[in-house]
Amino acid sequence: MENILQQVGIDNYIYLSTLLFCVGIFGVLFRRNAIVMFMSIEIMLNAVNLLLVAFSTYHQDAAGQVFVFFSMAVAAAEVAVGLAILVAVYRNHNGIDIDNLKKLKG
Amino acid sequence: MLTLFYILSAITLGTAFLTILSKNPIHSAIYLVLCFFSIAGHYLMFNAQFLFIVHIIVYSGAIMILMLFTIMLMNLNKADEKNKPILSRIAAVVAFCLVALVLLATFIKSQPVINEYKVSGQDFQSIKVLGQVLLNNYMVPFEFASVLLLVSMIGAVLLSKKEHINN
Amino acid sequence: MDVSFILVILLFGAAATWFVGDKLASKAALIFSTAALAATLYVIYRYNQGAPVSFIYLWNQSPRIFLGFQADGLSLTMTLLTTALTPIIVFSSFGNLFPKTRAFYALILFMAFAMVGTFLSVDGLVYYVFWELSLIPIYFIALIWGSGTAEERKKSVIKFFIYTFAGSLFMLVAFVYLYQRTGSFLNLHLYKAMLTSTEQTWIFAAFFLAYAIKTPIIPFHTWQANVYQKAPTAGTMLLSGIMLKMALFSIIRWQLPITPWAANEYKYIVIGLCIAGVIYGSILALKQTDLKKLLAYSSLAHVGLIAAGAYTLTLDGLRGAFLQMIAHGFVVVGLFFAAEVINRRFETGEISGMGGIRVQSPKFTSMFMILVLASVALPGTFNFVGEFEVLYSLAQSNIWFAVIGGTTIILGAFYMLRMFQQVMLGEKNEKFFADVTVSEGAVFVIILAVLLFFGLYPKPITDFITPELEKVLVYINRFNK
Amino acid sequence: METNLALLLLFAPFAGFLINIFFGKKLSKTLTGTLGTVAVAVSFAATLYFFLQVLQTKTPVMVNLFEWLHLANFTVNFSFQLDQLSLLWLMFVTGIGTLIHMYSISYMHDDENMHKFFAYLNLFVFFMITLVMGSNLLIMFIGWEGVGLCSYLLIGFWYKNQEYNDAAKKAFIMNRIGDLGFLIGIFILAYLFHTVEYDLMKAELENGWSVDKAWLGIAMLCLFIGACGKSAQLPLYTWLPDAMAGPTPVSALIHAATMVTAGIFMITRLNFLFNLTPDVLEIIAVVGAVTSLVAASIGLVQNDIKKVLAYSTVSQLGLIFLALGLGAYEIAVFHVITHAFFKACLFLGSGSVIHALHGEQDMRNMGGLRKVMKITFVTFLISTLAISGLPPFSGFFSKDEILMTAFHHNKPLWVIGSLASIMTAFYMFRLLYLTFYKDFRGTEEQKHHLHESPTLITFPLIVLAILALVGGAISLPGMSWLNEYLAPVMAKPAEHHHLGNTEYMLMGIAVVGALIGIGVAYAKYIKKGEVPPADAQITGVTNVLYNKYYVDEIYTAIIIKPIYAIGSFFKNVTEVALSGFVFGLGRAATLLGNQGKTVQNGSIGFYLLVFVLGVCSILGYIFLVK
Repeated sequence: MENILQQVGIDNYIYLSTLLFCVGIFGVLFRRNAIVMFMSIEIMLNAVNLLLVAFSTYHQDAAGQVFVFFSMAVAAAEVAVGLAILVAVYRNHNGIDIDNLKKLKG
Repeated sequence: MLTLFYILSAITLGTAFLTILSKNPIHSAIYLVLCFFSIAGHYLMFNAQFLFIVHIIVYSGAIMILMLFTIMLMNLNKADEKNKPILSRIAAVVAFCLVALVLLATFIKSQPVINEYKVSGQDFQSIKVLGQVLLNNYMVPFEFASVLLLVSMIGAVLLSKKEHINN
Repeated sequence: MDVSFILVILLFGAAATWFVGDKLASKAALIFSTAALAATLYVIYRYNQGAPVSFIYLWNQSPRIFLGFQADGLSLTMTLLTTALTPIIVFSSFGNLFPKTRAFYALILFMAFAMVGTFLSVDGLVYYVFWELSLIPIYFIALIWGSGTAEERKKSVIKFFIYTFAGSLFMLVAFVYLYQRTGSFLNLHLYKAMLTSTEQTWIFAAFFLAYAIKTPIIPFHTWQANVYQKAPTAGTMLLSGIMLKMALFSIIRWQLPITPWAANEYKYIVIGLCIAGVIYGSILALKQTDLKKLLAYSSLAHVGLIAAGAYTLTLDGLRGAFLQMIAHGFVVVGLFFAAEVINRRFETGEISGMGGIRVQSPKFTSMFMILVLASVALPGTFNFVGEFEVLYSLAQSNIWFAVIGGTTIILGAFYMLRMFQQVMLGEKNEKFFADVTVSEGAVFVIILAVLLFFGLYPKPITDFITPELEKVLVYINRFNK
Repeated sequence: METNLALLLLFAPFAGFLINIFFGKKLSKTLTGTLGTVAVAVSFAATLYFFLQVLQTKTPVMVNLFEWLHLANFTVNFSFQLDQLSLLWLMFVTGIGTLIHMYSISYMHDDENMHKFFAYLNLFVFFMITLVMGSNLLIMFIGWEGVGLCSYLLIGFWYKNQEYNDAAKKAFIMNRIGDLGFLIGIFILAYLFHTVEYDLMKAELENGWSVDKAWLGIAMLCLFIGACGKSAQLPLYTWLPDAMAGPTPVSALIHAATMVTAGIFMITRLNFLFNLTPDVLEIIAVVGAVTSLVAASIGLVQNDIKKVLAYSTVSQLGLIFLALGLGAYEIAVFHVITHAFFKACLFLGSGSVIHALHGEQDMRNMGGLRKVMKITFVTFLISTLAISGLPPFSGFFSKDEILMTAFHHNKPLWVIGSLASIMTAFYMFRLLYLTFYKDFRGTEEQKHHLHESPTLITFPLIVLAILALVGGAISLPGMSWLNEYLAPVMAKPAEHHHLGNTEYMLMGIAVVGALIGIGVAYAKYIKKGEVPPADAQITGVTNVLYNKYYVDEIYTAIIIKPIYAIGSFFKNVTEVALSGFVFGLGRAATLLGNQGKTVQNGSIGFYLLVFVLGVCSILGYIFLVK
C-alpha cells in the first residue's frame, strides 16, 4: 500500500503538530476559564500524539503507537480527575475562574 | 493525498483556534470534537486503524462527553467569562508567536538530519500486531495503565462527592 | 591496631556517654577520651617502630572515594594534640553543672572524633565531611550551654556557623574541580597534579577563604570574639585549642602542596594579611573589657603569626607554625580554663569586676602567671620555640615582616600583663576567691608541664615532624625550580 | 667534674628558687633567707674555683648539654662557656648577689611573702648566670628575658599597690622593645653566620667568612637597641627610675649592679663584631654620652633618695656605653665592676636609711642621720667619693679612663662626659648632705625610732665600701691587670695610654671638676642650709628637670595614647563595619528572598507564561544559539 509519508512528508506533520501544540499553549495562556484551559491541554496532548504516530510510521515501529495508546489512557485518567477537581472548585467558589485559585498559594 | 492532508490540517488548526476563541464553552467543546475528528482522520491516513478507533472512542466519545456533561452540570453554557487583562492577553499572543517561532526554527534547522522515508513493507500497525506487541512487550505498563484508570476513577468519585465537613 | 581505632573509640565513646545517662556521663567521657589518648600514644609507638598503622579502604568506586586515614608525623602529632587536650577539656568541665549533661559530654567526644578525622583523612571528600562534621557539635555546645541571653547567643552562633560553613563550601568546589582534573580525591594524587597558574590561583583562593575564616585571619575574624565569649568554656577550648588548628594544619596539608605556585605568587599578600592580624588583634585585645574576649583577640594575633609562618613556604616557617600550633593549643586551653576558674568564683567575665585575687590564692596566681608568660613566648616555654622559628622564617622572607610580626612580643606583653594586673593584682577583693581545687590544679599542672618540658626539649616533636615537613616542602617546590 | 661543677654553679640558685617557692611558706623566715643566700654563695664558690682555674690555664671551660633548637641552617645547643669575661661577670654577680641576699634576710624580715622574695631573687641570679654563661646568643636570650621577668616580679613585689604594678609592667614592656631588637639582631646574625655560637662566629670571621657589612651593621644596631632596653639608655631608660618601686635590695642587685649591665656584657661579648661596624660604635658612644648627661641633669633635682640613685645609675651606664662606643671595652668592664661596688653600696646604704625611717624615701624629711647611723654613713661617704671620682677611690680610675679615651677620640663627647661627671659629684653630695648632715627633719615619731641597722645589713655595706675603696687596683693606669686578663676575649688589644702631661692634666681637670661639684653642693646645702622646696613650689628649669623633661608624658602622648586611640577606632569602627558587612550579606540574602517571594504570587497564568518563556529560551539556546 502506498504510504502517506511518501506523499506528504514527515516535515509537514512536524509543522502541523508544532502549530497545534502552540495553539494549545496559546489557549492555556489566553483563557481563564478552567474548562477551556483543559481543552487546550487536550489539544497539546493530541499534537504530541499525532507526532508520535507520524514518527511511528516513519520508523515503522509499533512502539510509537503503543505510547500513544498509553498517553490516551493517561489523558483519560487526567481528565477524569481534573474535571472532578473542577467540580469541587466550582462548588466552593461558584465559578471556575482560574484566578480564584490564587488562594491555593501557600 | 496531499490535498486531503491540507484540508484536514486546515480543519484541525481552524477548529483548535475556534475552540480557544469561542466565548461559549459549549461551542468550544463542539469545535474540539471536530478537531479530534480531524486528528482521527490523520490517524486513518497513516493507516493506524487501532488508534483511529481508540481515539474516537476515548476522546470524541468519553472525554468530550465528560466535558460537555461537566459544562452542563455547572451551567456554564453562557458567555459570562470575564476577559483576562489586556496585558496578559498580549503576553499570551507574544508567547504563542515566540514558541511557534522557536519550535519551527528548531525543526527547520534540524531538517537536514531527517532521512528520506523508505518503506520496508513490513506490517507493524495492524490491530493484530499491535495487540501482540502491547500484550507481550508492554504487558506490565498495560496493567499499570489499568490500575491508573482505576485509581483515577476512585479519585474522581472521591473528589466530586459532596463533602460533609461536620462528619 | 591502626589509626581508625582512635576514631572508633571516640565515636563509640560519644554514643556510650549518651547512653550511660546524666550521672555517669562526665566520667564516661573522661574514660573514653583518656582511652583515645592511650590509643594514640600506642599508635605513635607502633608508627615509630615502623609498623603500618594507616588505614585505607576504597569506599566508593565512582566517584573514587577512599576511607583513608593516613598516619604520618604531622597527622599523628595533631591527633595527639586533640586526644591529649580532650581529656583535659572534659576534666576541666567537672567543676561545672550542666543541664543535659550527657548530651554535653557526648558532643565533646563527638567533636573530638570529627577533628581527629579531619587530621587523619587523606581523601579530600572524607576530609571535607569530617571538617563540616566538626561544626555541628560546637554549634550545639555554644547554643545550648553558652552564656548571655539566648537571643544574643543564637545570633553569634548562627553567624559563626553560616560564616564558616560558607567558607568551606568554596573548598568543596575546589575539591570537586580537582577531582575533575585528576580523577581522585587522594592528597598524594592531588599533590602531583600539574595545574595551570589560573587554576592554582582559583583553587588557592577557594582554600584560602575556607581556612582564613576558620583560622581566622583578618578580615574574616568577626565571628570569633563573640562566639568565644558566648560559648561555654569547654566549647571555647575546643574551638581555640583544636578547631583553629584544623585550618592551620590544612594549610600545610592541603593548600600549600596542591597550589604551590599560587602560594608563592601571593605569598606577600597573604603574609601581609596575617601580620596585619597580629597587630590588629593585639591592639584590639588592649581595648577589651571582657576576659574571654581579650583572650579571643590575643588568639587572633597568635594564629595570625602561625599562619604567616606557614605561608613563608620555608622549612623553618612550616616547622615553627606546627610547633606553635601545639604550644598555642595548650596555652590557650590553659588561659581559658583560668578564665573559667575565675568565672566559677566571681560569676563574671568582666575584667573590671575582678582584681585582688593574688592575695587570696597564690597557687592559682603562679599558674596563671606562667600561662601568661608562655603566652607572651618567654624563652623556656614551648611558645618561644615556635615563635622563634616563625619569626626567623619571616625574617628570611623580609626583615620587615619579622619586625612588624615581632611587635607581638611587645604588644602581647602589654595586653597580657595589663590583664594580669587588673585581674589578679591589687588590694584584696571583697568577694571570696578560693584557691584552686585539686582537680583544677591538676589541669593546670599538666598543661604547664607540657609547655615547660617541650620549651626546653622540643627535639622529640621536632624530630617527629621534620621528615614529613620536608616531604611537603618537596611538593611545594615542584613548581619553583 | 668540670661539667657537674658548672651545672652546680648554674643550678644552685635555681634549686634555691624551687625550694623557696614550694616549701618556703612552711619554713621559718630566717631559714628561707639563709637557704637563698647559701644557694648563691655556692655559686660564688664555684665561680671562684673556675676563676682561679682559668686564671692559671687561660683556657675557657666549655659545657655542652643537649640540642635545643634545630633550624634549617643552624642549630642551637644548651651549651655554656666559662671564659675570662663570663667569669669576671659571674664573680661580681654572685659575689654581690650573696652580699645582697644576706642583707635581705634582715631587710625583708617583716614581709609576709619573704620566701617569695628570696625565691624570685634566686631565680634572678639563676637567669643572670644563664645570661652570662651561655655560649651562644639564644642562651643569653633566655637569661636576658628571664632577668626581665624577675625584674618584673620583684618591682611588683608589693603587688597590692597598683602603681608599683604599673612600674613593673612598664619595665617589662620597655625591656621587651629592646628584646625585639635583640631578637631581630639574632636573626640577622644567624642568617649571616649560620650559627649563633660566639666562638664559631669568631672563628668564621678569622677564616675569612665574607659578611655583608650593611646587614651586619643593621644587626649590630638591633642588638644595641636590645642593650638600650636592658641597660636603660636613651630612649628606653624611663623604666629604671620607676623600677625603684621594688624593695631596695632589688634596686641594688638588679637595677644597679647586675641586670642593667647585661647590655654592656652583650656588647663586650660581641666586641669582635662591633669592631667591624664603626658607625654603630659611634651611635653607641653618642647615645651613651647624651644619656649620661640627660640622666645626670635630672638627678640634680630629684628628692626621692632612690630616684637620685636610679638616675645616677642611668648616667653611669651612659658613661660606660660611651666607653663601649669608643671601642674601649676593657675600660667599660672596669667601670661596670667599680660601679657595681659603689652603686650597690649606695643602694644598700639608702636601704639602710629607709629601713631606719620605716619606709621614708623623701630626702626633704631626712637629715642628721650621721650621728645615729655611723656605719651606714661612713660606707655611704666612701661610695659617694668613689662615684664622684676622687682619687684614690675606685671610681676615679675607671671614670678617668673613660674620659681620657673620650678626649683622645672625640672632644665633644669628652666635654659631655665631663659635665655629667661634675653633675654627678654635685647631686651625690647633695644627697649625702641632705640625708646625713644638719638636723633631722622628719616627725618626732620617726626620730624616736632612729637606729643603726643590724649586722646583717651593715656587713655587706662594709664589704662593698672596702671594695669601692680599693676596687680601682685591678686596672691602674699604666699597669692594668684587667686589660691583660681580658685580652683573650678581645678582638683588638687594649689601647695603651702613655701617661704624659696631657693625661695628668686630664686627671687634674676631672678632679677639679668633681671638687667644684662638691663645693657647690656644700655651699648650697651646708653653708646656706637649703632644703629643696615642696613639689608645688618648684618652678622654671628646675621644674622641667624635676619632671624628668616630661619624657614619660611625651611617651604617653605619642605612643600609648595613639595605640589606645587606634584600639578604639578598631573596636568601634573597623570591627563594627566588618561585622556589619558580614551581617549585611545575610540581610541582603533575606531581602532578595523577600523580593523573590512576591514573584510567587499564585497566578497560574503568570507561572505558565514564565514557564513557556523559560522553555523557549532553553530550546532556543540549545538548538539555535549553540
